[in-house]
Amino acid sequence: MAKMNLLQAINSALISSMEQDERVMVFGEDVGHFGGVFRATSNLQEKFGKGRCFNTPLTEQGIIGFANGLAAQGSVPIAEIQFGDYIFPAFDQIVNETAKWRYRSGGQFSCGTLTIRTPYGGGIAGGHYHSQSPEAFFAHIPGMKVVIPRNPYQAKGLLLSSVRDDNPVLFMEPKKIYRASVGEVPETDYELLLGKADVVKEGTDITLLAWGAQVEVVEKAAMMAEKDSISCEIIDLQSILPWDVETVCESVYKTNRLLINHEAPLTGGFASEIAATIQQECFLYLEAPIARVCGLDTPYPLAHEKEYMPDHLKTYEAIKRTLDY
Amino acid sequence: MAKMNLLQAINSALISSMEQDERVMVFGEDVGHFGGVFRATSNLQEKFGKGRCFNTPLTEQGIIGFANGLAAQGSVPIAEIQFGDYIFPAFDQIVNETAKWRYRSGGQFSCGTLTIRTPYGGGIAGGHYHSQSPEAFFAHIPGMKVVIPRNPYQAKGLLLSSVRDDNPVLFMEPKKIYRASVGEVPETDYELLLGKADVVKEGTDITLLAWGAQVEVVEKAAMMAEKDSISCEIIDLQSILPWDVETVCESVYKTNRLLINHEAPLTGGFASEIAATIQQECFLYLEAPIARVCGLDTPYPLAHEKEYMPDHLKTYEAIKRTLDY
Amino acid sequence: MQNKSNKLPQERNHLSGVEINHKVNLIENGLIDIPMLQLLDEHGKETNPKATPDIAEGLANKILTSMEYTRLLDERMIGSQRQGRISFYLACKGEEAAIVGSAAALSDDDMIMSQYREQGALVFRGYKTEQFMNQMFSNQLDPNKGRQMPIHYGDKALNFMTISSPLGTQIPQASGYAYGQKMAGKEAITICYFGEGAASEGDFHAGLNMAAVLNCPAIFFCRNNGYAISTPTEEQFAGDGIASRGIGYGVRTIRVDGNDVLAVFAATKLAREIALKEACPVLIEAMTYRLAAHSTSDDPSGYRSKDEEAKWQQKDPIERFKKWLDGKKWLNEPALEAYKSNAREEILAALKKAEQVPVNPLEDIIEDVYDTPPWHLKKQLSELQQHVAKYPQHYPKTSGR
Amino acid sequence: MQNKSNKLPQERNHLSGVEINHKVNLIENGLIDIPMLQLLDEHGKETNPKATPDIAEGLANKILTSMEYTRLLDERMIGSQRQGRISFYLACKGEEAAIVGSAAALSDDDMIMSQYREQGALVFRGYKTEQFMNQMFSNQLDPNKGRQMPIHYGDKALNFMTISSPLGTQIPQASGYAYGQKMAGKEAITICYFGEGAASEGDFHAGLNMAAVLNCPAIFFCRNNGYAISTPTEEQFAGDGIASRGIGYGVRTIRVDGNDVLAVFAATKLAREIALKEACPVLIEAMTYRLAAHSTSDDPSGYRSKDEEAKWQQKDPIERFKKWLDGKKWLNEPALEAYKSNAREEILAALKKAEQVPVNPLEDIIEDVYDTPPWHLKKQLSELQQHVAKYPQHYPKTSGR
Ligand SMILES: Cc1ncc(C[n+]2csc(CCOP(=O)(O)OP(=O)(O)O)c2C)c(N)n1
Ligand SMILES: Cc1ncc(C[n+]2csc(CCOP(=O)(O)OP(=O)(O)O)c2C)c(N)n1
Ligand SMILES: [Mg+2]
Ligand SMILES: [Mg+2]
Repeated sequence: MAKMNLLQAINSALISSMEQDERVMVFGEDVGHFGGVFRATSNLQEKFGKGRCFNTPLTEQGIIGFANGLAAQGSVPIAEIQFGDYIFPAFDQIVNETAKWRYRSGGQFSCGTLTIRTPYGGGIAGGHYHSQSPEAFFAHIPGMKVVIPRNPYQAKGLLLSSVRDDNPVLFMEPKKIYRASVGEVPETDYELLLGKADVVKEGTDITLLAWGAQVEVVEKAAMMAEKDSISCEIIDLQSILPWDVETVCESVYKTNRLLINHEAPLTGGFASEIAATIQQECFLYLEAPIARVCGLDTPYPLAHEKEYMPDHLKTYEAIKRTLDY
Repeated sequence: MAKMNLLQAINSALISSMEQDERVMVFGEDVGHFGGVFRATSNLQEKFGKGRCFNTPLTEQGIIGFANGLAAQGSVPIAEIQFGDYIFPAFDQIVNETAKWRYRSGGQFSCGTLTIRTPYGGGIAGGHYHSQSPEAFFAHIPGMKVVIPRNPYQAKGLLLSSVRDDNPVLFMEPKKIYRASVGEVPETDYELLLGKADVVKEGTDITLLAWGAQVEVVEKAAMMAEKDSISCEIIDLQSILPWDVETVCESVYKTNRLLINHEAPLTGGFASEIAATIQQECFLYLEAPIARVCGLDTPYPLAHEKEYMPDHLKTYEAIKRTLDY
Repeated sequence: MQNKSNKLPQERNHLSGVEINHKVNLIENGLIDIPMLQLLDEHGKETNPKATPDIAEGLANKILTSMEYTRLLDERMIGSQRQGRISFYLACKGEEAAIVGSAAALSDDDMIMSQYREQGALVFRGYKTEQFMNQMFSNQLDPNKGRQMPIHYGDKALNFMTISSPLGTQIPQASGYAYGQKMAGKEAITICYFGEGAASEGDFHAGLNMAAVLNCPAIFFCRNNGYAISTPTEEQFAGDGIASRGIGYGVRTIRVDGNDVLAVFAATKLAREIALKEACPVLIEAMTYRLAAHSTSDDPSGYRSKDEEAKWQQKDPIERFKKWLDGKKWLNEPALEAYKSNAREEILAALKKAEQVPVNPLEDIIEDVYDTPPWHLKKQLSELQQHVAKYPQHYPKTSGR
Repeated sequence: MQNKSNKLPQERNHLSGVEINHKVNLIENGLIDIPMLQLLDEHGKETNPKATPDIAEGLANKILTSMEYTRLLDERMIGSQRQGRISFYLACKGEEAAIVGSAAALSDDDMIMSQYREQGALVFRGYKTEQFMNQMFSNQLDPNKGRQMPIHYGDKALNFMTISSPLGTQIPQASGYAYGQKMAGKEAITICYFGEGAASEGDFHAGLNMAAVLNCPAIFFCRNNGYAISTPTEEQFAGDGIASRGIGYGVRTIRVDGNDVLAVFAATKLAREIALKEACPVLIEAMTYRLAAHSTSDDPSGYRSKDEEAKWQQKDPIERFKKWLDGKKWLNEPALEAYKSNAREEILAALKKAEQVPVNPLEDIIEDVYDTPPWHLKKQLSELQQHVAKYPQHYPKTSGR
């Protein structure tokens, strides 16, 4: 075990997978010699050579197009999109190509080996274009997996699983806690199951569901609620697609209440899918409407970032409203 | 009044808006001399000249990028994307540019005059790439409006409103019924309100919600259900973003049951947003879970198109399940 | 040239190699005119016998029959679309030399990533009539499992990537595929076919530039056939075709007469050698003409004249090649006629057979979305199965199985 | 050239004008080398006095002070980012001639669509110190309402489009804007600035090609400054810079020494005239160097040498221009020093003032998403207002208002 921050955990996972499988290649804007603007790919070029870790020209559609072809060929590409906000030029390559490749060819060819890494989320004074949380766009794409870690331990284990999973995975990294989140991480190789939620804390009165950096936020809200004698169960979804309905349902059968928190705008955010499914699966168990505490339906505003964010106070208030319903 | 099919109604709206405002320009792949692959833009180049109706090179990101600039300049662009399946290369220009232009400039500049037209949906043996219903992707973009007509009368009125509305509108046309849907359409200019749902049929036992070509499908299911003495209220949402929560809530207050039908895959489809909102707003009124009858979470499969579709039988079965809950 | 600089990185200077001038001149269109390689003129005469590629009689005949077969298949399938037997078809007519000529210059290990009008390459590689039919009838014998529209072939054994409708997407993919071949130490390249219309997509730019910078052994083969559906080239680009763009990317480039098999073959052969030897991309622009409608959904009389079509009919690539073969005494007309009538029958028979074969069973609807179906797809399938069982008459293709 | 064809459409032939050759030659990189226009050498000497543009003393001094001001602003703002007063800054240092020289050749009616490193153009247009500050402090006096990171300026009155971070998106937008200007009969063009890195985006391809085909009066001005963050040009492209791509689009093109104000000014002036007169785009590639870090988040020592920086320091565009002014006896050193110390004070004072100005009131969070806020935004605002009222201490920027 070693103390690592989230970036170091990612770097460690990349090294592990490149050592273990020489088909693994890491590329993207500035990821080569420089090691990426956040330094997640530090030292990889030095260690594994320019052939396996390299800068690409500045074109996200090209990066993912290239990665798709490379994956179809049988290599194991790990492509970085410098910011989640800049993944949209690659949206066509992801929706129409990455995700449909296996299906359209009847399983003859696939992009299963592809992993796309990208930092996402706000709280860093980044304004519209360095703050977005675009997971819901990708959760509506059959064929993709979407994974989001909340701490270094998860980051390494989930990234290693994502790289080895035979499906294309979008691995979204909560950049706000890249350095702030520090924890014990095994130096050895290990994997964490994709598609499984993590019950962070057990409780009896309400289930709080979040992912990535927002898990901390709901933890803080839960602490406030405990003072009012409200016992919160906290679940980190970890995998957005496919997601772990079973774990969430089991929790809601017990707590009879559900609150979902995400940074992305409310309308059409992934909380809507969770709410729609859970009201279906747990209809007779629900004692209050499922609450969504989310970003506003606006672009991410710099000056009002604090006000925009679904913070612990908004979450706490929604917990109380749900309990009082 | 004249009998028109959906395409003719669109053509009529385009002519009307081009006659009335010379800042209006229509462009896209093959829309010029040829009049578009579906002939929605027939005769426009002849009538209004090559400057105002023209072919573009084959680049969707370019078409929308160009349209954004043209809108910001003060012209009134109506850009066509030949198939909804091919809108994704323009996704970045839409998410990051069109939709955020006004907000980021504090209202100094905007793309408010932009309308994007695109045919969408299945049922035409089009397979993965001529069948998609991508509305949910756009419903998660603050700043956009998304509008879908179900018949020629709506098509003309809603398109004229979309062109004149001072917000960017994605206008999605159900191509399956381009020619099949025929009805009386005023030859004069008229507008229909954006953001309003249309109550197609009143009923008391369950609310059926759909849009575009699927309205017909739920109508057919409703007719089957009537035979079982189930009285269905049918609502055509018409505007996906912003959507008319009020009309839907009022209906659900009365019927206590809601079923939503759309062709797009279930997970993360727009039915999830509707279900999430309605379970919140109508919690105490709901006598059964909100049902979603949607496409499967697969790419749109040619060989199994019939099986994939959320057809009237699946809808009818879901109505019964909901009533029997 | 800056990219050829051998200087150490710390001495890098992105001006090295740039000359200086002192007059305010704009460079204009036409600074360079890229000529078109023709080795066989419209009368079937060799223009420069020394440059005629070395093609043995067997190969020459295989090229000819592949072109002929492609045209026969096109004719028959257009017909069966008209009869309502298949929903859609898209013909290669007029472009057979560009496709077959280039495919013939490849090795079987080379990956082919095509746009959709390149069935001739599949024919040359040995794709069987029944394979064509199984794809076009979306039946359960098609390894692509009938999930896409007709003409979206794909065959792993023949190194022919399953076709995808969105235009241009295969271009950066080809760069990546080729990079992977190089890294894996394969003696193989990737060829990527696309139309001059698709070359307007952003993916073209990304793909060519990345291939050049990342030294990908790929051939980018543009079929400039004059139209993108109804859009003529002058509304597609204002430069000198697609070839002139190669220079901008630092990609070696050649323009060929796409109706001249010999020129196409020679250019592709050279391109392949260089791509492999120097690990670099090559761009080929084949000037040709789509003699057919864009697809069975299209009627070209709305946007071009019969006259224009007739002019290009004169340049028919098959006729031209036959004249050359004839000159070499390699053309055996009776044998060719026998081959053609045999092929016609084979096509018809295979068509009749393929249309009887059922589509994939219902379970397959959720296969291949992921490597194994996750819980939600299993749930959706089981609901669907129950539903189909309840209304078997409504889902005739899958209910009885 | 095919696009210049005057033939009737039915006689269109996409081969007309293409020459034929008979040798299998690949066109290689280096077929054309695009020279770089320099009118003022590194010692401040005119290279070709006849070609020196006609710049009056007043304009020359405005250019100089705009460059000097830009550099002062950069220095001060980098400092205040280090002090934690603003979150982010991005300097123009080294590229002042490219930006100010080109902006000076425009008319005030021309639209400027910039990438982010073109504050010099705003300075030249008359953007005030307090305007810079209000934007950078995201305060309520900024007409952009403080919604974007520092340096995302925008000013309708000065025809300067609000900057957007995603790279390359402004390129096809500029084509559309210019098309609109032409259709509206405006005597104005659009200039679009971007880096050589951004030119790798698909939007570049789409924008240039569309501008050429649709005859858009736009200047595409590429600042080739050697790097895209850490990525050197040789990992960005393999061709001859960005200029070589112009030919492929049929866009008139010129490469200039970006550290030479006179060359930049002359080229831009000519480009503007032609763009307007002939309704066509022009591509300018300015060869320059980013003397500063990419932004305050970057440390270039990780990817380039001090030596290389020092070499480019020698080509400082401001010094070079001053030598020319001096030669013309137009340089008044004491006046310049006074201007600079005055500017420094003004910047500091404006900064202090701007950082005191509050952000926009809470209501503004939902404004400008649409022309008027729809029901759901109104609802979200009212919930937010109640929430902020309940926890005022937690939202200090907006609660007290
Ligand atoms: C991204 C995308 N946009 C639009 C289309 C619709 N479309 C299909 S073929 C075609 C024209 C292609 O022309 P070209 O590339 O020249 O190929 P050709 O048909 O001439 O062989 C168009 C616009 C598509 N398939 N994909
Ligand atoms: C679409 C997109 N991808 C990535 C980024 C992140 N990014 C910001 S600046 C930059 C480098 C730009 O280089 P260049 O265009 O050469 O401009 P310069 O900084 O040299 O002026 C990158 C990669 C971005 N802003 N937008
Ligand atoms: Mg074509
Ligand atoms: Mg640069």
